[in-house]
Amino acid sequence: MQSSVRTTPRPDRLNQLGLDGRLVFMVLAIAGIWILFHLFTQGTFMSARNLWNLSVQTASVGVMVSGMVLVIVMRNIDLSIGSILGFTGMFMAVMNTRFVTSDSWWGTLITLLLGLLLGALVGALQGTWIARLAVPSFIVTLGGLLIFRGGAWLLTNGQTIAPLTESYQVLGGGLNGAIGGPASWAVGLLLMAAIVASDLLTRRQREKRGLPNRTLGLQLLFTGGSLLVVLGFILVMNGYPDPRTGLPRGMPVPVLIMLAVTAVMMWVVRSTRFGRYVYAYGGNPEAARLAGINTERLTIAVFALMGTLAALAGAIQTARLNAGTNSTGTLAELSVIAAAVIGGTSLAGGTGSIPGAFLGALLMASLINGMLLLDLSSAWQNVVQGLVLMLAVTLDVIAQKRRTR
Amino acid sequence: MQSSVRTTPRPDRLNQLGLDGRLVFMVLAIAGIWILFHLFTQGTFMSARNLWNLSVQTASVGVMVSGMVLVIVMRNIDLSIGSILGFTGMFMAVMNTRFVTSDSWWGTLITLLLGLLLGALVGALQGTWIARLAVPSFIVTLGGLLIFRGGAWLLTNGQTIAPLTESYQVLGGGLNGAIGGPASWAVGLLLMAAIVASDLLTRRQREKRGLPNRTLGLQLLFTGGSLLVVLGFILVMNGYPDPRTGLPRGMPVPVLIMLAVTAVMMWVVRSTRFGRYVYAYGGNPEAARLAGINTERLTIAVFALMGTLAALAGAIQTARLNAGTNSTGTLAELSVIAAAVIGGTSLAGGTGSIPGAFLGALLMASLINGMLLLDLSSAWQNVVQGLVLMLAVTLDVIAQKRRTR
Amino acid sequence: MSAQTRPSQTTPLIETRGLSKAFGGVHALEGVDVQLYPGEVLGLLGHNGAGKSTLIKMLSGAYTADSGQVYMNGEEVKLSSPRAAQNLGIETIYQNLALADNLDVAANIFLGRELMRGGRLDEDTMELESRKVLDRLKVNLPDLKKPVFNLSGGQRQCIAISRAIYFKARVLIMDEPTAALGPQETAQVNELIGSLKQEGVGIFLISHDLHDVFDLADRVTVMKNGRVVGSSPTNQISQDEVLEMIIAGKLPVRH
Amino acid sequence: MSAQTRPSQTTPLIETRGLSKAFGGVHALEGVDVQLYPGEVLGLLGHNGAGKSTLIKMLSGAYTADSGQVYMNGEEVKLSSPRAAQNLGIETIYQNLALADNLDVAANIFLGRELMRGGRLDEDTMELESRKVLDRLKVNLPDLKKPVFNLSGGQRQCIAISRAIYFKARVLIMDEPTAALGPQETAQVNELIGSLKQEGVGIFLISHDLHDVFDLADRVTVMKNGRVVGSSPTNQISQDEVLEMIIAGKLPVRH
Amino acid sequence: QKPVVVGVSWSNFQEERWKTDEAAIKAQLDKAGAKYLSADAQSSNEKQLSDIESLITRGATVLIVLAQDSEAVLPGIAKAKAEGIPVISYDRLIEDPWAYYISFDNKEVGRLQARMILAAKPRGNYAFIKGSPTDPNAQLLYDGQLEVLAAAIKSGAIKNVGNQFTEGWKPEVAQRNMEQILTANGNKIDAVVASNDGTAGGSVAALASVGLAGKVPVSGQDADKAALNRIALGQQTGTVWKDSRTLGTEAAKIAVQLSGGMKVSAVPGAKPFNGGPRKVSVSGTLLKPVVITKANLGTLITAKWATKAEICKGVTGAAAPAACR
Ligand SMILES: Nc1ncnc2c1ncn2[C@@H]1O[C@H](COP(=O)(O)OP(=O)(O)OP(=O)(O)O)[C@@H](O)[C@H]1O
Ligand SMILES: Nc1ncnc2c1ncn2[C@@H]1O[C@H](COP(=O)(O)OP(=O)(O)OP(=O)(O)O)[C@@H](O)[C@H]1O
Ligand SMILES: O[C@@H]1[C@@H](O)[C@H](O)OC[C@H]1O
Ligand SMILES: [Mg+2]
Ligand SMILES: [Mg+2]
Repeated sequence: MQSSVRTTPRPDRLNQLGLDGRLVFMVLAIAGIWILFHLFTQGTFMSARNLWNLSVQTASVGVMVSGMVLVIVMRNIDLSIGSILGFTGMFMAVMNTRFVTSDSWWGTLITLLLGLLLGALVGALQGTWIARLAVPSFIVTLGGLLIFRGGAWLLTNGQTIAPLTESYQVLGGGLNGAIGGPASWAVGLLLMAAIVASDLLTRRQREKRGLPNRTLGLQLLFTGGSLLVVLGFILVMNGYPDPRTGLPRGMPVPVLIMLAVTAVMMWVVRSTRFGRYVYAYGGNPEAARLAGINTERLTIAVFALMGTLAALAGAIQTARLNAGTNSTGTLAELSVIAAAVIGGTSLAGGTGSIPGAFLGALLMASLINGMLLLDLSSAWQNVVQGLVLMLAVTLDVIAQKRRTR
Repeated sequence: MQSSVRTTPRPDRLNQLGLDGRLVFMVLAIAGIWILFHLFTQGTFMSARNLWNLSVQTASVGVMVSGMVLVIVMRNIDLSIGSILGFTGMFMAVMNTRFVTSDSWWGTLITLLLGLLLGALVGALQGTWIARLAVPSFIVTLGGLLIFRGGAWLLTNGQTIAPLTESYQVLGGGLNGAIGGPASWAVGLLLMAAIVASDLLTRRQREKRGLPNRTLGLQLLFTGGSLLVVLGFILVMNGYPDPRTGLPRGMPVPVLIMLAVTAVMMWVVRSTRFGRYVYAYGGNPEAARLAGINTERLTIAVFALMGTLAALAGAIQTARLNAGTNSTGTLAELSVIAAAVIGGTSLAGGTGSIPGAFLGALLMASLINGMLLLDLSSAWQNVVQGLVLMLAVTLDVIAQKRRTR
Repeated sequence: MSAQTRPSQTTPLIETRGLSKAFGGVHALEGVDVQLYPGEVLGLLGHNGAGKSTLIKMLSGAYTADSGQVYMNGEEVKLSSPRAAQNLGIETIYQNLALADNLDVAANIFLGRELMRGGRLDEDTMELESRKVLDRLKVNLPDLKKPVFNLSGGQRQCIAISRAIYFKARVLIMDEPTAALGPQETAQVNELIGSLKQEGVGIFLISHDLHDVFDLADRVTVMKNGRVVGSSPTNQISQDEVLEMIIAGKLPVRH
Repeated sequence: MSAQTRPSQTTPLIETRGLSKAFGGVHALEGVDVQLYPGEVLGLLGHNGAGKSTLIKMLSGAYTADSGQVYMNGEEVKLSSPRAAQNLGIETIYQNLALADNLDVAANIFLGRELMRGGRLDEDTMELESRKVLDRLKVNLPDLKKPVFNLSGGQRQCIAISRAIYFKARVLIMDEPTAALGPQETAQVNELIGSLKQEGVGIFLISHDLHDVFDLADRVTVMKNGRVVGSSPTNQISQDEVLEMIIAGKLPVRH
Repeated sequence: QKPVVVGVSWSNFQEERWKTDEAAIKAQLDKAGAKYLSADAQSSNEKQLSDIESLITRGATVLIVLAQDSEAVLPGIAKAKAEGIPVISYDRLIEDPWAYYISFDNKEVGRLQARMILAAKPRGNYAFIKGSPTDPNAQLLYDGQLEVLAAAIKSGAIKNVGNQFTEGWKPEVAQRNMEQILTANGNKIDAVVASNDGTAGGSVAALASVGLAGKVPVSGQDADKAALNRIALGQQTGTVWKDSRTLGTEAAKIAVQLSGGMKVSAVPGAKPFNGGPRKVSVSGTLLKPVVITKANLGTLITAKWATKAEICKGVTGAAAPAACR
């Protein structure tokens, strides 16, 4: 008995168009904030230079937030990431200045890989504790927060480690940390080709199976829109010249890393069993277990991933500061969790989206960046930031309620 | 068909004795930590003086943690309490030095009441936002964190407000902030009388209704035990003399406040509809709503209560420091949430106990207190604190699993 | 056979007119009219997803209607919240039971309407009273002081039933009350329905067991895809005809 | 009538010996012996809280036994996890359905055994296959891409059933599979049970509907308070006798 | 000529002195007709870097940087340098010749703190209430303190019986740490070297609770008003006054000059300085910090740093310092 329940086109036009209403809303919120800041700063906010800076400022949280989405979706929390960031960052700084001191790409690579490994290990350790002993992740990672913060201090007795090698600094997006104009174009064109190819492929496949496709006009709109976003991004990144040479800087390396991480994580969530299981566990841990999923291994993997991403952020931060300091990453956990929650991740588990969280990170970073451009005292900045945050999410919640009413 | 399922005495002897296994375990953990510290510090840790200090050091978190239990049980979180503490504390300091400057008990009372009112208001405001607009409490209170931290600074443009009146300082448990030996005995004896009376009453009532009672021996053990704890506490508090007079200091006022708050909150949870509804909501929000409970009002009330307790802690902190500073209370939310979780409150909502959380606060405070006596460097303090925290909770989890297996 | 077969001079205890409700694009209910008379058991039938639970959630104040009205004894009432419905004497056993898993049996039965004594919750009386009402259902429950989380499906259902019958209702809504119950427990519930009916309580009974429905109900109303197909007194229609209504969504053609 | 009435030369497909399980102080199961033969439908009956669900959760790997063994085709097996049971060909429909509410219908049906294509989840095929298996149950489900959270009780149950029958099982455990189903959907499931039986699948059927059990089962086993009261082929016992076993917990005395 | 826009990157605004620094800078810039921009890093290295970027974006023609971490701030300085924007390292040394250094030497502040306590209590048990473990200046201060006390410690005249960092420079943390040091030593603490006035306030509160306030010398720095009042009340020995108005005014003046294209070495009064850990030679102006004790509280009133009412609140009796009579 196929359905004969009457269904009308949902009042939610967006969904009908195959768009996630929440994401659209977030993009609108960010656009609104950008425009307001642009007006208030007499055009400084949306200058190529500021957007370039903004993108670098988003990188560290942007790299970690997708991991946090998985952690929270699984009804866990990771409070230790700020400390892991600091600890692994300090470790890499020490490696870079004392052990693998070669100023070459492979020197940096070795240091980076060792750092990521350390992050993965530390994360896996915490994950094992959480999964095997069933101790709340809040406690284990609170312990981790304390231990690794202490550890970051002990590594060098509190001393700041600087300077780092030129090649390592590239990771941070400093003066030499961008890939330049031509390479940026290359990346951009590649990306655009990939978008077109994948959209075509999907259409063909669905057609072959007799599944419905978007109308041609809509498809063109979509594909075109995506291409435009990429194009705009490249133009902005190339719009900011290197002050020494006057040549375009192009994409900063940390931003490339962030985008790559986000893309991979989106793919993981959408297209792999691992991603599916994370959400299933979040929706109903017992159901996941009964479905034969190895929930322990899943938890460990997610925390290991989180640790790796924290270490990656640690590499970016130390490279950006050109120094390992024992305070690096303090309170990063809060920013990252906040970005995830703003992006629609529910602390109750089961829901959360990678692009949403990415936009959440961008929103927070935009707020802070824009606020700095305004001539507000930091106390007022706090107040305004708090208000805008509450307002943005409140509007989102209200819009969402409308959509599903 | 009354049950004929075979039930054996549960392997959990504690429960059989009418004791909460989790609490017993926490008491044991704290005792273990105390003994270790006592040995390592050559007897300093358990001196009357240090325990007196420890009790005062526990007060601020101890006052807030019971409110946080209710917040978390209701599947919410309150990140703003540190800022509310700072904001209301600064407000009271300003009141005390500029407006109600009379150095008298009523001057302090007025200031305190206004401060508590402010806390309640601010909390209720956040609660209303959360309940009415269904915005996640994480976001609303993160906004509150930023706003009230900014507010605390703006109140005095960042200036430290000091000194406060003598009568106000009493709230902080300083040199004049304890009630003295005789009064302590009076409080203690009153308490002991209350324990005996309530135990007798309960027995009689249950007997009248034909409900089972503890055996007489067990009852004596229990009542006796409670009396001994009270007695010991009074003896310790009176064991620390005032350096000027050599007379016993007796109970510090902030500790009295903390104990009173804890007692009242225990009663609220056990014996009032409000408390019952908080837990019902935590167990199943939809069920609570369907049972006719006004869940919006409930949420608002819980956040108002939390705000009031944060303000109370603000009064204690400023009085103790004899100054209102703009940094007071920074990161207090973390300590309070941690204490609640260590005490068995689940972030998933629905479970949490007031005495457990109180013990959680005591455990954390004991750790820090003891490590400072050992003069550990702060990096090692972090590491040890993290490890002990993880260990204590892990053992607890394992013990609990045993009990219910 | 008409959709309305009751003597028109009696005012219905409860009556809905044109109730509609959509979730996103799904029209769960469209223009639903039902009537329930005092002392009547109305069997509400329909395929899975027909809209039965949605309908009764509107009567219990759990959902608000997109459009349409509800009348009690001829007067329009606003069922804006579960409490409002309770105050009008409407008690409901929900299909998903709606229990607070972390609370014990007695706390669940009295949830929202706790007994107080001397300014505090009267746990003892609530426990004793819970035992009494559970005994009426002859359910096997070793310990009333344990959280209901781990109880068996049938045990949980008995608690939900006890919740609703403990408080004297004028209208009792039962959404598949015996789905998880054993034969003996089911018999007890059926008996109970009979005695409540005697007391003049109006009962909505949703059930998939046509047999039971024909035993207990005075009248049946059949729904399909969010609409009422038709109603008929049980003594004027056969089980097969009802089945046809459920499946085909049409009033049976009398030969 | 003996507790064991099958020809003893056939090895049971699955057999338990002395299974026991206690929760805290509650002995949910005590020394339970049951057998299931290939192509047999075994009705598992008992009052609420008798231990039926606990027993089958042990067979599905969800719980581990305190003591006792399980044999498949005469060999002892360790059912240490749900995956282990699945690998042995045991599929289960749980009483509480065990769905991930946030996932859509297709994702739930294939949970833990997703189809892949070119290194990625093959959503399209899973959706098409889901539609097919759901159609066998004739269930009304407008949209397979919506999370199952808001579906009606019966719709959810159908998903749980589809999960279990999609993957070819040697042993199928059904814990009150039709409790929330409408008459038509129930008929479909019953038909399905018949055809699986033909294919040699052994089926545990827990149900409170004696009528259905007698229609479908070859044999019934009755439990009370965690123990097996007795077993009998359905053609050698009457419904009233079974009812007596359930209530009194004794084998009926033959006159 | 293009307008002068001075961007100031503050490390934080938690201690009350920075408000005074800011006022002084602003006032001087107003006089010169230059524009003032600012950003507050809230004690975060990461944020300071973003702050510097945004100040540059906002069109700063010269930067004043109060470094949170003198090493981790270097990439920000490099950015400014690449854009040709001059930088002043304010209060805390930044070892980059591009930056002009103007400060009260932090190590020197530490030395002064130790000397003031050493003068009050040449022997006995010393407690050290250090600054934030994540603020490198805390370590510099401690180094300076130890340098002065090294001889006495070696000879055994002075015993270091407890030294604790103060998380976030928070007074309440200092108070708890002091309580524990007192307990651990059975009150046998003869002197407290506190690294700033906030932590001194916490230490005094702890001492007060065992009746030792006023009996044990306590140092400080910043000349916070609450601290000055404590000094007048006899509860704190002294503080190191870094007249941040002079510092601010001077920095603002130099900023305007640098913005006009002046070389760092050409700044009037510039002296080479290479006293940093890396011994990098930079041009700079070093101002003299002033030790304030009960004896010279009056200078602060004359200097209009604080009013008599603020300093002398609640001060009565014979012990009252001259400034309050
Ligand atoms: N909250 C909701 N959001 C979205 N759709 C819903 C919601 N509640 C119900 N529906 C849909 O509305 C329709 C009617 O559901 P309802 O629960 O009323 O059915 P029912 O007749 O009670 O079915 P069953 O016999 O299976 O219990 C179904 O298609 C269901 O999926
Ligand atoms: N996880 C558990 N913890 C504690 N007690 C449990 C647990 N699971 C089941 N029980 C208890 O064990 C007994 C058997 O429960 P079980 O669910 O097996 O009954 P059942 O026969 O399936 O009942 P129903 O017909 O109501 O589904 C009941 O008394 C139940 O309360
Ligand atoms: O002036 C002090 C400053 O030098 C230090 O870095 O931070 C704390 C302040 O009190
Ligand atoms: Mg239903
Ligand atoms: Mg069951």
